[in-house]
Amino acid sequence: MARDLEMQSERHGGVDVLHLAGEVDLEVSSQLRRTLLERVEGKRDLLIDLNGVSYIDSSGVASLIEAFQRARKDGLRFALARVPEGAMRVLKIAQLDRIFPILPDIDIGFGEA
Amino acid sequence: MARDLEMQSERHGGVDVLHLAGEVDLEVSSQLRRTLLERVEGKRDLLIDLNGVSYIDSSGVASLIEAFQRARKDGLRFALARVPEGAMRVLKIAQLDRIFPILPDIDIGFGEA
Amino acid sequence: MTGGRDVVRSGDSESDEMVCELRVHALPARLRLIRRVVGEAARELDCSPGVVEGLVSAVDEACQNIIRYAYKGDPKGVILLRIERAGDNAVIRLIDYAEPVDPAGIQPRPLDELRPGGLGTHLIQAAADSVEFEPPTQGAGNILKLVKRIE
Amino acid sequence: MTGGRDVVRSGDSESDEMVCELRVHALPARLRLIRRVVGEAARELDCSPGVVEGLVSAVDEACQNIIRYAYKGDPKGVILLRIERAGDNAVIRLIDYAEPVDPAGIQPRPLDELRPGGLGTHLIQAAADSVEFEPPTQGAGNILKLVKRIE
Ligand SMILES: Nc1ncnc2c1ncn2[C@@H]1O[C@H](COP(=O)(O)OP(=O)(O)O)[C@@H](O)[C@H]1O
Ligand SMILES: Nc1ncnc2c1ncn2[C@@H]1O[C@H](COP(=O)(O)OP(=O)(O)O)[C@@H](O)[C@H]1O
Repeated sequence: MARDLEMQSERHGGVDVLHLAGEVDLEVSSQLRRTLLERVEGKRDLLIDLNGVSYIDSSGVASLIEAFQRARKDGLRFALARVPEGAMRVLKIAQLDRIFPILPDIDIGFGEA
Repeated sequence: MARDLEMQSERHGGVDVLHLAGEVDLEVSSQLRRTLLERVEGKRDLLIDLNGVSYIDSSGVASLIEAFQRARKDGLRFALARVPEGAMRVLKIAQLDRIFPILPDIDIGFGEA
Repeated sequence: MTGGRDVVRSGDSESDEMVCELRVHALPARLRLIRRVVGEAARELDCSPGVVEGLVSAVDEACQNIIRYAYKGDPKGVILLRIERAGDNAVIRLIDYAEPVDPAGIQPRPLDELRPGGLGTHLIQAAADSVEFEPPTQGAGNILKLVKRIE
Repeated sequence: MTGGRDVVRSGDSESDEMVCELRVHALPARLRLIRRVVGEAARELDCSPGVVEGLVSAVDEACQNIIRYAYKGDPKGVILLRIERAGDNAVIRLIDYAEPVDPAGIQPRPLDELRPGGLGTHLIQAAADSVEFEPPTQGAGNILKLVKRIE
Protein backbone atom coordinates (compact mmCIF):
# COMPACT_ATOMS: atom_id res chain seq x y z
CA MET A 1 0.00 0.00 0.00
CA ALA A 2 1.65 3.19 -1.16
CA ARG A 3 1.97 5.96 1.32
CA ASP A 4 0.06 9.19 0.73
CA LEU A 5 1.67 12.58 0.51
CA GLU A 6 0.77 14.57 3.64
CA MET A 7 -0.90 17.67 2.26
CA GLN A 8 -3.52 20.27 3.20
CA SER A 9 -4.95 23.11 1.14
CA GLU A 10 -6.42 26.43 2.12
CA ARG A 11 -7.17 29.89 0.74
CA HIS A 12 -5.25 32.40 2.75
CA GLY A 13 -5.61 36.11 2.02
CA GLY A 14 -6.65 35.43 -1.59
CA VAL A 15 -3.79 33.01 -2.13
CA ASP A 16 -3.85 29.22 -2.62
CA VAL A 17 -1.68 27.79 0.14
CA LEU A 18 -0.56 24.19 0.04
CA HIS A 19 0.79 22.86 3.33
CA LEU A 20 3.12 19.91 2.84
CA ALA A 21 4.30 17.64 5.64
CA GLY A 22 6.31 14.48 6.26
CA GLU A 23 8.86 12.98 3.92
CA VAL A 24 8.60 14.04 0.29
CA ASP A 25 10.40 11.25 -1.51
CA LEU A 26 10.17 9.13 -4.66
CA GLU A 27 7.19 7.24 -3.20
CA VAL A 28 5.01 10.36 -3.06
CA SER A 29 6.61 12.90 -5.39
CA SER A 30 4.46 11.92 -8.39
CA GLN A 31 1.45 12.76 -6.23
CA LEU A 32 3.02 16.13 -5.44
CA ARG A 33 3.74 16.71 -9.11
CA ARG A 34 0.12 15.96 -10.13
CA THR A 35 -1.31 18.17 -7.40
CA LEU A 36 0.91 21.12 -8.28
CA LEU A 37 0.32 20.85 -12.01
CA GLU A 38 -3.46 20.69 -11.48
CA ARG A 39 -3.31 23.94 -9.56
CA VAL A 40 -1.23 25.60 -12.22
CA GLU A 41 -3.56 24.35 -14.97
CA GLY A 42 -6.45 25.79 -12.94
CA LYS A 43 -4.63 29.14 -13.17
CA ARG A 44 -4.05 29.32 -9.44
CA ASP A 45 -1.26 31.26 -7.81
CA LEU A 46 0.59 28.90 -5.50
CA LEU A 47 2.22 29.34 -2.12
CA ILE A 48 3.79 26.11 -0.90
CA ASP A 49 4.31 25.85 2.83
CA LEU A 50 7.15 23.39 3.57
CA ASN A 51 7.08 23.90 7.34
CA GLY A 52 6.16 20.29 8.16
CA VAL A 53 8.52 18.70 5.63
CA SER A 54 11.13 16.64 7.47
CA TYR A 55 12.79 15.37 4.29
CA ILE A 56 12.73 16.19 0.59
CA ASP A 57 14.64 14.38 -2.15
CA SER A 58 15.58 15.30 -5.71
CA SER A 59 12.29 13.93 -7.08
CA GLY A 60 10.32 16.21 -4.75
CA VAL A 61 12.47 19.15 -5.78
CA ALA A 62 11.97 18.20 -9.45
CA SER A 63 8.19 18.43 -8.95
CA LEU A 64 8.61 21.92 -7.50
CA ILE A 65 10.80 22.98 -10.43
CA GLU A 66 8.33 21.68 -13.00
CA ALA A 67 5.39 23.48 -11.37
CA PHE A 68 7.45 26.65 -10.98
CA GLN A 69 8.38 26.67 -14.66
CA ARG A 70 4.80 26.14 -15.82
CA ALA A 71 3.47 28.75 -13.41
CA ARG A 72 5.99 31.28 -14.62
CA LYS A 73 5.09 30.56 -18.26
CA ASP A 74 1.44 31.22 -17.45
CA GLY A 75 2.19 34.41 -15.52
CA LEU A 76 1.13 32.84 -12.24
CA ARG A 77 2.82 33.50 -8.94
CA PHE A 78 4.70 30.66 -7.25
CA ALA A 79 6.62 30.74 -3.98
CA LEU A 80 7.84 28.52 -1.18
CA ALA A 81 7.30 29.46 2.46
CA ARG A 82 8.76 28.38 5.79
CA VAL A 83 11.46 26.17 4.32
CA PRO A 84 13.00 24.01 7.09
CA GLU A 85 16.77 23.66 7.41
CA GLY A 86 16.96 20.20 5.83
CA ALA A 87 14.98 21.21 2.75
CA MET A 88 16.97 24.44 2.50
CA ARG A 89 20.20 22.44 2.45
CA VAL A 90 18.90 20.52 -0.57
CA LEU A 91 17.69 23.68 -2.33
CA LYS A 92 21.09 25.31 -1.76
CA ILE A 93 23.02 22.37 -3.20
CA ALA A 94 20.74 22.56 -6.24
CA GLN A 95 21.25 26.36 -6.29
CA LEU A 96 17.49 26.77 -6.22
CA ASP A 97 17.53 29.13 -3.27
CA ARG A 98 18.42 31.76 -5.88
CA ILE A 99 15.63 30.70 -8.25
CA PHE A 100 12.57 30.05 -6.09
CA PRO A 101 10.95 32.95 -4.26
CA ILE A 102 11.21 31.88 -0.61
CA LEU A 103 9.11 33.53 2.10
CA PRO A 104 9.63 33.35 5.84
CA ASP A 105 5.91 33.15 6.55
CA ILE A 106 2.56 32.52 4.90
CA ASP A 107 0.69 35.36 6.61
CA ILE A 108 2.10 37.96 4.29
CA GLY A 109 0.72 36.18 1.24
CA PHE A 110 3.15 36.61 -1.60
CA GLY A 111 4.80 39.61 0.00
CA GLU A 112 7.39 40.84 -2.47
CA ALA A 113 7.67 37.47 -4.21
CA MET B 1 31.72 4.21 21.64
CA ALA B 2 28.98 3.02 23.98
CA ARG B 3 26.01 5.24 24.42
CA ASP B 4 25.39 6.81 27.84
CA LEU B 5 22.19 6.42 29.78
CA GLU B 6 20.31 9.73 29.75
CA MET B 7 19.89 10.56 33.41
CA GLN B 8 19.55 13.54 35.73
CA SER B 9 19.40 13.67 39.52
CA GLU B 10 17.79 16.14 41.90
CA ARG B 11 16.55 16.45 45.46
CA HIS B 12 12.87 17.24 45.35
CA GLY B 13 10.96 17.79 48.62
CA GLY B 14 13.45 15.72 50.59
CA VAL B 15 13.37 12.90 48.09
CA ASP B 16 16.05 11.69 45.68
CA VAL B 17 14.56 11.95 42.23
CA LEU B 18 16.24 10.28 39.27
CA HIS B 19 14.97 11.44 35.88
CA LEU B 20 15.56 8.88 33.15
CA ALA B 21 15.22 9.59 29.45
CA GLY B 22 15.73 7.98 26.06
CA GLU B 23 15.93 4.27 25.35
CA VAL B 24 16.78 2.09 28.32
CA ASP B 25 18.11 -1.05 26.69
CA LEU B 26 20.84 -3.66 27.07
CA GLU B 27 23.45 -1.12 26.00
CA VAL B 28 22.80 1.13 28.99
CA SER B 29 20.96 -0.99 31.56
CA SER B 30 24.14 -1.99 33.43
CA GLN B 31 24.75 1.73 33.92
CA LEU B 32 21.23 2.08 35.28
CA ARG B 33 21.76 -0.89 37.57
CA ARG B 34 25.00 0.55 38.99
CA THR B 35 23.45 3.97 39.55
CA LEU B 36 20.41 2.60 41.33
CA LEU B 37 22.39 0.22 43.54
CA GLU B 38 24.77 3.03 44.54
CA ARG B 39 21.82 5.08 45.72
CA VAL B 40 20.36 2.21 47.67
CA GLU B 41 23.74 1.45 49.23
CA GLY B 42 23.92 5.13 50.20
CA LYS B 43 20.61 4.59 52.04
CA ARG B 44 18.72 6.94 49.78
CA ASP B 45 14.99 6.75 49.17
CA LEU B 46 14.47 6.66 45.42
CA LEU B 47 11.83 8.13 43.15
CA ILE B 48 12.48 7.23 39.52
CA ASP B 49 10.91 9.50 36.95
CA LEU B 50 10.36 7.61 33.70
CA ASN B 51 8.67 10.49 31.88
CA GLY B 52 11.32 10.81 29.16
CA VAL B 53 11.77 7.10 28.58
CA SER B 54 10.72 6.22 25.05
CA TYR B 55 11.65 2.55 25.36
CA ILE B 56 12.55 0.11 28.11
CA ASP B 57 13.51 -3.53 27.69
CA SER B 58 13.64 -6.49 30.07
CA SER B 59 17.21 -5.67 31.12
CA GLY B 60 16.13 -2.16 32.15
CA VAL B 61 13.20 -3.60 34.06
CA ALA B 62 15.52 -6.14 35.69
CA SER B 63 17.65 -3.26 37.01
CA LEU B 64 14.56 -1.66 38.52
CA ILE B 65 13.52 -4.96 40.16
CA GLU B 66 16.96 -5.51 41.65
CA ALA B 67 17.10 -2.00 43.13
CA PHE B 68 13.52 -2.30 44.37
CA GLN B 69 14.29 -5.55 46.19
CA ARG B 70 17.43 -4.17 47.84
CA ALA B 71 15.66 -0.95 48.82
CA ARG B 72 12.82 -2.90 50.41
CA LYS B 73 15.27 -5.08 52.33
CA ASP B 74 16.90 -1.95 53.73
CA GLY B 75 13.61 -0.32 54.61
CA LEU B 76 14.08 2.38 51.96
CA ARG B 77 11.27 3.81 49.88
CA PHE B 78 11.28 3.14 46.15
CA ALA B 79 8.74 4.27 43.57
CA LEU B 80 8.35 4.96 39.87
CA ALA B 81 6.72 8.14 38.63
CA ARG B 82 5.20 9.33 35.36
CA VAL B 83 5.45 6.00 33.58
CA PRO B 84 4.80 6.48 29.83
CA GLU B 85 2.45 4.18 27.95
CA GLY B 86 5.17 2.08 26.34
CA ALA B 87 6.98 1.40 29.59
CA MET B 88 3.65 0.69 31.30
CA ARG B 89 2.86 -1.94 28.67
CA VAL B 90 6.11 -3.72 29.53
CA LEU B 91 5.50 -3.44 33.30
CA LYS B 92 2.00 -4.86 32.85
CA ILE B 93 3.18 -7.85 30.84
CA ALA B 94 5.70 -8.51 33.61
CA GLN B 95 2.90 -7.97 36.17
CA LEU B 96 5.08 -5.37 37.86
CA ASP B 97 2.37 -2.72 37.82
CA ARG B 98 1.07 -4.55 40.89
CA ILE B 99 4.49 -4.69 42.57
CA PHE B 100 6.09 -1.30 42.03
CA PRO B 101 4.57 1.77 43.64
CA ILE B 102 3.73 3.98 40.65
CA LEU B 103 2.99 7.69 41.07
CA PRO B 104 1.34 9.99 38.55
CA ASP B 105 3.65 12.88 39.43
CA ILE B 106 6.89 13.72 41.18
CA ASP B 107 5.61 16.84 42.96
CA ILE B 108 3.85 14.89 45.64
CA GLY B 109 7.08 13.15 46.67
CA PHE B 110 6.26 9.64 47.70
CA GLY B 111 2.60 10.43 48.31
CA GLU B 112 1.04 7.26 49.59
CA ALA B 113 3.69 5.02 48.11
CA MET C 1 27.55 -14.43 -1.20
CA THR C 2 25.02 -15.41 -3.82
CA GLY C 3 23.25 -12.86 -5.97
CA GLY C 4 20.41 -11.10 -4.25
CA ARG C 5 17.43 -12.60 -6.06
CA ASP C 6 17.14 -15.97 -4.43
CA VAL C 7 17.98 -14.61 -1.01
CA VAL C 8 15.18 -12.10 -0.75
CA ARG C 9 12.87 -13.57 -3.33
CA SER C 10 9.26 -12.52 -3.16
CA GLY C 11 7.05 -15.13 -1.53
CA ASP C 12 5.06 -17.72 -3.38
CA SER C 13 1.67 -16.06 -3.33
CA GLU C 14 0.53 -12.69 -4.59
CA SER C 15 0.14 -11.26 -1.11
CA ASP C 16 3.57 -12.40 0.06
CA GLU C 17 6.24 -9.79 0.17
CA MET C 18 9.80 -9.59 1.40
CA VAL C 19 10.33 -6.37 3.30
CA CYS C 20 13.97 -6.62 4.28
CA GLU C 21 16.92 -8.56 5.56
CA LEU C 22 19.29 -6.96 8.05
CA ARG C 23 22.62 -8.46 9.03
CA VAL C 24 24.49 -7.12 12.05
CA HIS C 25 26.99 -8.29 14.61
CA ALA C 26 25.54 -9.58 17.86
CA LEU C 27 26.23 -6.45 19.92
CA PRO C 28 24.10 -4.49 22.39
CA ALA C 29 25.03 -1.37 20.42
CA ARG C 30 23.17 -2.75 17.39
CA LEU C 31 19.83 -3.14 19.17
CA ARG C 32 18.78 0.43 18.39
CA LEU C 33 19.29 -0.14 14.68
CA ILE C 34 17.42 -3.43 14.91
CA ARG C 35 14.51 -1.70 16.64
CA ARG C 36 14.38 1.01 13.97
CA VAL C 37 14.30 -1.57 11.21
CA VAL C 38 11.57 -3.66 12.83
CA GLY C 39 9.51 -0.56 13.56
CA GLU C 40 9.73 0.79 10.03
CA ALA C 41 9.17 -2.60 8.39
CA ALA C 42 6.14 -3.35 10.57
CA ARG C 43 4.67 0.03 9.69
CA GLU C 44 5.26 -0.74 6.01
CA LEU C 45 3.25 -3.92 6.53
CA ASP C 46 0.40 -1.76 7.88
CA CYS C 47 0.66 -3.06 11.41
CA SER C 48 -1.12 -0.87 13.97
CA PRO C 49 1.00 1.18 16.39
CA GLY C 50 0.35 -1.34 19.16
CA VAL C 51 1.47 -4.26 17.02
CA VAL C 52 4.53 -2.32 15.85
CA GLU C 53 5.49 -1.60 19.46
CA GLY C 54 5.09 -5.23 20.46
CA LEU C 55 7.13 -6.56 17.56
CA VAL C 56 9.94 -4.07 18.18
CA SER C 57 10.11 -5.23 21.78
CA ALA C 58 9.88 -8.93 20.90
CA VAL C 59 12.68 -8.79 18.34
CA ASP C 60 14.86 -6.75 20.68
CA GLU C 61 14.39 -9.33 23.44
CA ALA C 62 15.05 -12.23 21.10
CA CYS C 63 18.24 -10.52 19.88
CA GLN C 64 19.36 -9.96 23.47
CA ASN C 65 19.01 -13.68 24.04
CA ILE C 66 21.06 -14.43 20.93
CA ILE C 67 23.75 -11.99 22.10
CA ARG C 68 23.85 -13.33 25.65
CA TYR C 69 23.07 -17.02 25.38
CA ALA C 70 23.61 -18.19 21.82
CA TYR C 71 26.85 -16.29 21.19
CA LYS C 72 27.70 -15.89 24.92
CA GLY C 73 28.80 -12.33 24.28
CA ASP C 74 31.08 -13.11 21.32
CA PRO C 75 30.98 -9.86 19.30
CA LYS C 76 31.92 -11.69 16.09
CA GLY C 77 28.60 -13.50 16.07
CA VAL C 78 26.17 -12.46 13.36
CA ILE C 79 22.41 -11.96 13.55
CA LEU C 80 20.30 -12.05 10.41
CA LEU C 81 16.85 -10.49 10.71
CA ARG C 82 14.37 -11.20 7.93
CA ILE C 83 10.95 -9.57 7.76
CA GLU C 84 8.22 -10.49 5.32
CA ARG C 85 4.52 -10.57 4.77
CA ALA C 86 2.90 -13.99 4.32
CA GLY C 87 -0.77 -13.53 3.58
CA ASP C 88 -2.26 -11.58 6.49
CA ASN C 89 0.73 -12.18 8.72
CA ALA C 90 3.97 -10.42 9.48
CA VAL C 91 6.65 -13.11 9.67
CA ILE C 92 9.95 -12.29 11.35
CA ARG C 93 12.90 -14.64 11.43
CA LEU C 94 15.99 -14.26 13.57
CA ILE C 95 18.84 -16.39 12.36
CA ASP C 96 22.08 -17.00 14.22
CA TYR C 97 25.12 -19.16 13.46
CA ALA C 98 25.80 -20.30 17.02
CA GLU C 99 25.50 -23.82 18.44
CA PRO C 100 21.95 -25.13 18.22
CA VAL C 101 19.92 -24.12 21.25
CA ASP C 102 17.85 -26.64 23.20
CA PRO C 103 14.40 -25.02 23.25
CA ALA C 104 13.62 -26.91 26.47
CA GLY C 105 16.33 -24.84 28.15
CA ILE C 106 14.49 -21.60 27.51
CA GLN C 107 12.64 -21.07 30.74
CA PRO C 108 10.87 -17.83 31.48
CA ARG C 109 10.40 -17.24 35.16
CA PRO C 110 6.95 -17.60 36.72
CA LEU C 111 5.72 -14.02 36.93
CA ASP C 112 4.73 -14.33 40.58
CA GLU C 113 8.34 -15.14 41.50
CA LEU C 114 9.93 -11.70 41.78
CA ARG C 115 13.51 -11.62 40.53
CA PRO C 116 15.45 -9.50 38.04
CA GLY C 117 15.70 -11.89 35.06
CA GLY C 118 13.43 -14.10 33.00
CA LEU C 119 11.16 -11.47 31.42
CA GLY C 120 12.31 -11.46 27.81
CA THR C 121 10.44 -14.60 26.87
CA HIS C 122 7.22 -13.16 28.25
CA LEU C 123 7.61 -10.03 26.13
CA ILE C 124 8.25 -12.14 23.04
CA GLN C 125 5.21 -14.34 23.71
CA ALA C 126 3.00 -11.33 24.44
CA ALA C 127 3.73 -9.72 21.07
CA ALA C 128 3.54 -12.67 18.69
CA ASP C 129 0.76 -15.10 17.78
CA SER C 130 3.33 -17.85 17.43
CA VAL C 131 6.99 -18.24 18.40
CA GLU C 132 8.95 -21.29 17.34
CA PHE C 133 12.37 -22.55 16.37
CA GLU C 134 12.51 -23.73 12.77
CA PRO C 135 14.88 -26.48 11.67
CA PRO C 136 18.09 -24.62 10.79
CA THR C 137 19.11 -24.65 7.13
CA GLN C 138 22.16 -23.61 5.12
CA GLY C 139 24.69 -23.42 7.91
CA ALA C 140 22.45 -21.52 10.30
CA GLY C 141 22.60 -22.43 13.97
CA ASN C 142 19.13 -21.35 15.02
CA ILE C 143 16.12 -19.87 13.32
CA LEU C 144 13.54 -18.26 15.58
CA LYS C 145 10.29 -17.52 13.77
CA LEU C 146 7.75 -15.00 15.04
CA VAL C 147 4.37 -14.72 13.38
CA LYS C 148 1.89 -11.93 14.06
CA ARG C 149 -1.38 -11.26 12.31
CA ILE C 150 -1.34 -7.83 10.69
CA GLU C 151 -3.96 -5.71 12.41
CA MET D 1 23.50 -18.19 1.53
CA THR D 2 26.78 -18.69 3.32
CA GLY D 3 27.07 -18.45 7.10
CA GLY D 4 27.20 -14.94 8.46
CA ARG D 5 30.80 -14.66 9.57
CA ASP D 6 32.59 -14.13 6.30
CA VAL D 7 29.88 -11.88 4.94
CA VAL D 8 29.96 -9.25 7.66
CA ARG D 9 33.42 -9.91 8.97
CA SER D 10 35.02 -7.15 10.96
CA GLY D 11 37.55 -5.20 8.97
CA ASP D 12 41.25 -5.82 8.96
CA SER D 13 42.36 -3.17 11.40
CA GLU D 14 41.35 -2.51 14.98
CA SER D 15 39.37 0.58 14.13
CA ASP D 16 37.43 -1.11 11.32
CA GLU D 17 33.92 -2.13 12.13
CA MET D 18 31.00 -3.52 10.19
CA VAL D 19 27.83 -1.74 11.21
CA CYS D 20 25.22 -3.48 9.09
CA GLU D 21 24.08 -4.95 5.82
CA LEU D 22 20.55 -4.31 4.61
CA ARG D 23 18.96 -6.14 1.71
CA VAL D 24 15.71 -4.88 0.21
CA HIS D 25 13.85 -4.95 -3.06
CA ALA D 26 14.42 -1.98 -5.34
CA LEU D 27 11.15 -0.20 -4.54
CA PRO D 28 10.33 3.44 -3.76
CA ALA D 29 8.43 2.16 -0.71
CA ARG D 30 11.69 0.88 0.77
CA LEU D 31 13.47 4.24 0.71
CA ARG D 32 12.14 5.22 4.13
CA LEU D 33 13.58 2.08 5.68
CA ILE D 34 16.87 2.67 3.89
CA ARG D 35 16.99 6.24 5.23
CA ARG D 36 16.31 5.05 8.79
CA VAL D 37 19.11 2.50 8.56
CA VAL D 38 21.65 4.95 7.15
CA GLY D 39 20.69 7.56 9.73
CA GLU D 40 21.00 5.21 12.67
CA ALA D 41 24.20 3.59 11.39
CA ALA D 42 25.86 6.95 10.73
CA ARG D 43 24.95 8.09 14.23
CA GLU D 44 26.47 4.88 15.60
CA LEU D 45 29.65 5.80 13.76
CA ASP D 46 29.60 9.15 15.61
CA CYS D 47 28.94 11.21 12.51
CA SER D 48 27.71 14.73 13.28
CA PRO D 49 24.07 15.58 12.55
CA GLY D 50 25.07 17.38 9.35
CA VAL D 51 27.06 14.42 8.07
CA VAL D 52 24.25 12.04 8.99
CA GLU D 53 21.76 14.17 7.06
CA GLY D 54 24.01 14.29 4.00
CA LEU D 55 24.67 10.56 3.97
CA VAL D 56 20.96 9.77 4.34
CA SER D 57 20.23 11.96 1.36
CA ALA D 58 23.13 10.60 -0.71
CA VAL D 59 22.18 6.96 -0.18
CA ASP D 60 18.51 7.70 -0.90
CA GLU D 61 19.46 9.38 -4.19
CA ALA D 62 21.80 6.57 -5.18
CA CYS D 63 19.06 4.02 -4.44
CA GLN D 64 16.60 6.00 -6.54
CA ASN D 65 19.04 5.76 -9.41
CA ILE D 66 19.36 2.00 -8.94
CA ILE D 67 15.55 1.67 -8.86
CA ARG D 68 15.00 3.84 -11.92
CA TYR D 69 18.03 3.27 -14.13
CA ALA D 70 19.80 0.06 -13.12
CA TYR D 71 16.66 -2.04 -12.60
CA LYS D 72 14.43 0.17 -14.82
CA GLY D 73 11.62 -0.15 -12.30
CA ASP D 74 11.76 -3.95 -11.98
CA PRO D 75 10.48 -4.56 -8.43
CA LYS D 76 12.27 -7.92 -8.23
CA GLY D 77 15.64 -6.20 -8.26
CA VAL D 78 17.58 -6.31 -5.03
CA ILE D 79 19.67 -3.61 -3.36
CA LEU D 80 22.30 -4.48 -0.80
CA LEU D 81 23.43 -1.66 1.47
CA ARG D 82 26.58 -2.18 3.51
CA ILE D 83 27.82 0.30 6.08
CA GLU D 84 31.13 0.11 7.86
CA ARG D 85 33.83 2.12 9.52
CA ALA D 86 37.29 2.04 7.95
CA GLY D 87 39.68 4.01 10.09
CA ASP D 88 38.28 7.53 10.36
CA ASN D 89 35.85 7.04 7.49
CA ALA D 90 32.31 5.89 7.09
CA VAL D 91 32.22 3.64 4.04
CA ILE D 92 28.89 2.88 2.41
CA ARG D 93 28.48 0.45 -0.45
CA LEU D 94 25.36 0.05 -2.60
CA ILE D 95 25.35 -3.18 -4.51
CA ASP D 96 22.91 -4.12 -7.24
CA TYR D 97 22.61 -7.15 -9.51
CA ALA D 98 21.56 -5.31 -12.67
CA GLU D 99 23.50 -4.93 -15.91
CA PRO D 100 26.77 -3.08 -15.39
CA VAL D 101 26.31 0.66 -15.65
CA ASP D 102 28.54 2.82 -17.82
CA PRO D 103 29.73 5.49 -15.38
CA ALA D 104 30.28 7.86 -18.30
CA GLY D 105 26.50 7.79 -18.83
CA ILE D 106 25.85 9.32 -15.42
CA GLN D 107 25.48 12.97 -16.21
CA PRO D 108 24.26 15.46 -13.66
CA ARG D 109 22.77 18.54 -15.21
CA PRO D 110 24.68 21.81 -15.04
CA LEU D 111 23.06 23.64 -12.14
CA ASP D 112 22.52 26.83 -14.11
CA GLU D 113 20.34 24.95 -16.60
CA LEU D 114 16.93 24.91 -14.87
CA ARG D 115 15.00 21.68 -15.45
CA PRO D 116 13.32 19.15 -13.20
CA GLY D 117 15.85 16.25 -13.27
CA GLY D 118 19.56 15.74 -12.83
CA LEU D 119 19.93 16.73 -9.17
CA GLY D 120 20.53 13.37 -7.48
CA THR D 121 24.18 13.16 -8.49
CA HIS D 122 24.81 16.62 -7.04
CA LEU D 123 23.33 15.58 -3.69
CA ILE D 124 25.47 12.44 -3.65
CA GLN D 125 28.63 14.39 -4.49
CA ALA D 126 27.85 17.06 -1.91
CA ALA D 127 27.60 14.55 0.93
CA ALA D 128 30.55 12.26 0.27
CA ASP D 129 34.30 12.83 0.10
CA SER D 130 34.55 10.25 -2.64
CA VAL D 131 32.04 8.47 -4.87
CA GLU D 132 33.14 5.69 -7.19
CA PHE D 133 32.08 2.46 -8.82
CA GLU D 134 34.12 -0.51 -7.63
CA PRO D 135 34.79 -3.51 -9.86
CA PRO D 136 31.80 -5.79 -9.23
CA THR D 137 32.53 -9.11 -7.50
CA GLN D 138 30.60 -12.29 -6.74
CA GLY D 139 27.76 -11.89 -9.18
CA ALA D 140 27.11 -8.26 -8.36
CA GLY D 141 26.21 -5.92 -11.21
CA ASN D 142 27.38 -2.64 -9.74
CA ILE D 143 29.04 -1.53 -6.54
CA LEU D 144 28.83 2.15 -5.72
CA LYS D 145 31.15 3.15 -2.91
CA LEU D 146 30.70 6.32 -0.88
CA VAL D 147 33.36 7.41 1.58
CA LYS D 148 32.91 10.17 4.12
CA ARG D 149 35.28 11.21 6.86
CA ILE D 150 33.63 10.86 10.27
CA GLU D 151 33.33 14.32 11.79
N1 LIG E 1 18.72 -18.00 22.38
C1 LIG E 1 18.88 -18.67 23.56
N2 LIG E 1 19.81 -19.65 23.67
C2 LIG E 1 19.99 -20.31 24.83
N3 LIG E 1 19.27 -20.07 25.94
C3 LIG E 1 18.34 -19.12 25.92
C4 LIG E 1 18.08 -18.36 24.73
N4 LIG E 1 17.10 -17.48 25.01
C5 LIG E 1 16.76 -17.67 26.29
N5 LIG E 1 17.50 -18.65 26.87
C6 LIG E 1 17.38 -19.15 28.26
O1 LIG E 1 16.07 -18.86 28.72
C7 LIG E 1 16.10 -18.04 29.90
C8 LIG E 1 14.93 -17.07 29.92
O2 LIG E 1 15.13 -16.07 28.94
P1 LIG E 1 14.42 -14.67 29.06
O3 LIG E 1 12.98 -14.89 29.40
O4 LIG E 1 14.70 -13.92 27.83
O5 LIG E 1 15.04 -13.97 30.34
P2 LIG E 1 16.54 -13.55 30.75
O6 LIG E 1 17.32 -13.48 29.50
O7 LIG E 1 16.38 -12.24 31.43
O8 LIG E 1 17.00 -14.62 31.69
C9 LIG E 1 17.46 -17.38 29.90
O9 LIG E 1 17.91 -17.07 31.19
C10 LIG E 1 18.34 -18.43 29.21
O10 LIG E 1 18.79 -19.39 30.15
N1 LIG F 1 22.68 3.72 -11.48
C1 LIG F 1 22.55 4.30 -12.69
N2 LIG F 1 22.54 3.55 -13.82
C2 LIG F 1 22.43 4.12 -15.02
N3 LIG F 1 22.32 5.44 -15.25
C3 LIG F 1 22.31 6.26 -14.18
C4 LIG F 1 22.44 5.74 -12.86
N4 LIG F 1 22.42 6.79 -12.02
C5 LIG F 1 22.27 7.90 -12.76
N5 LIG F 1 22.20 7.59 -14.09
C6 LIG F 1 22.07 8.56 -15.21
O1 LIG F 1 22.58 9.82 -14.76
C7 LIG F 1 21.59 10.85 -14.88
C8 LIG F 1 21.71 11.86 -13.76
O2 LIG F 1 21.30 11.25 -12.53
P1 LIG F 1 20.80 12.14 -11.34
O3 LIG F 1 21.75 13.26 -11.14
O4 LIG F 1 20.58 11.25 -10.18
O5 LIG F 1 19.45 12.83 -11.79
P2 LIG F 1 18.05 12.23 -12.30
O6 LIG F 1 17.96 10.84 -11.82
O7 LIG F 1 17.05 13.13 -11.69
O8 LIG F 1 18.08 12.35 -13.79
C9 LIG F 1 20.26 10.12 -14.90
O9 LIG F 1 19.28 10.82 -15.60
C10 LIG F 1 20.62 8.80 -15.60
O10 LIG F 1 20.60 8.95 -16.99
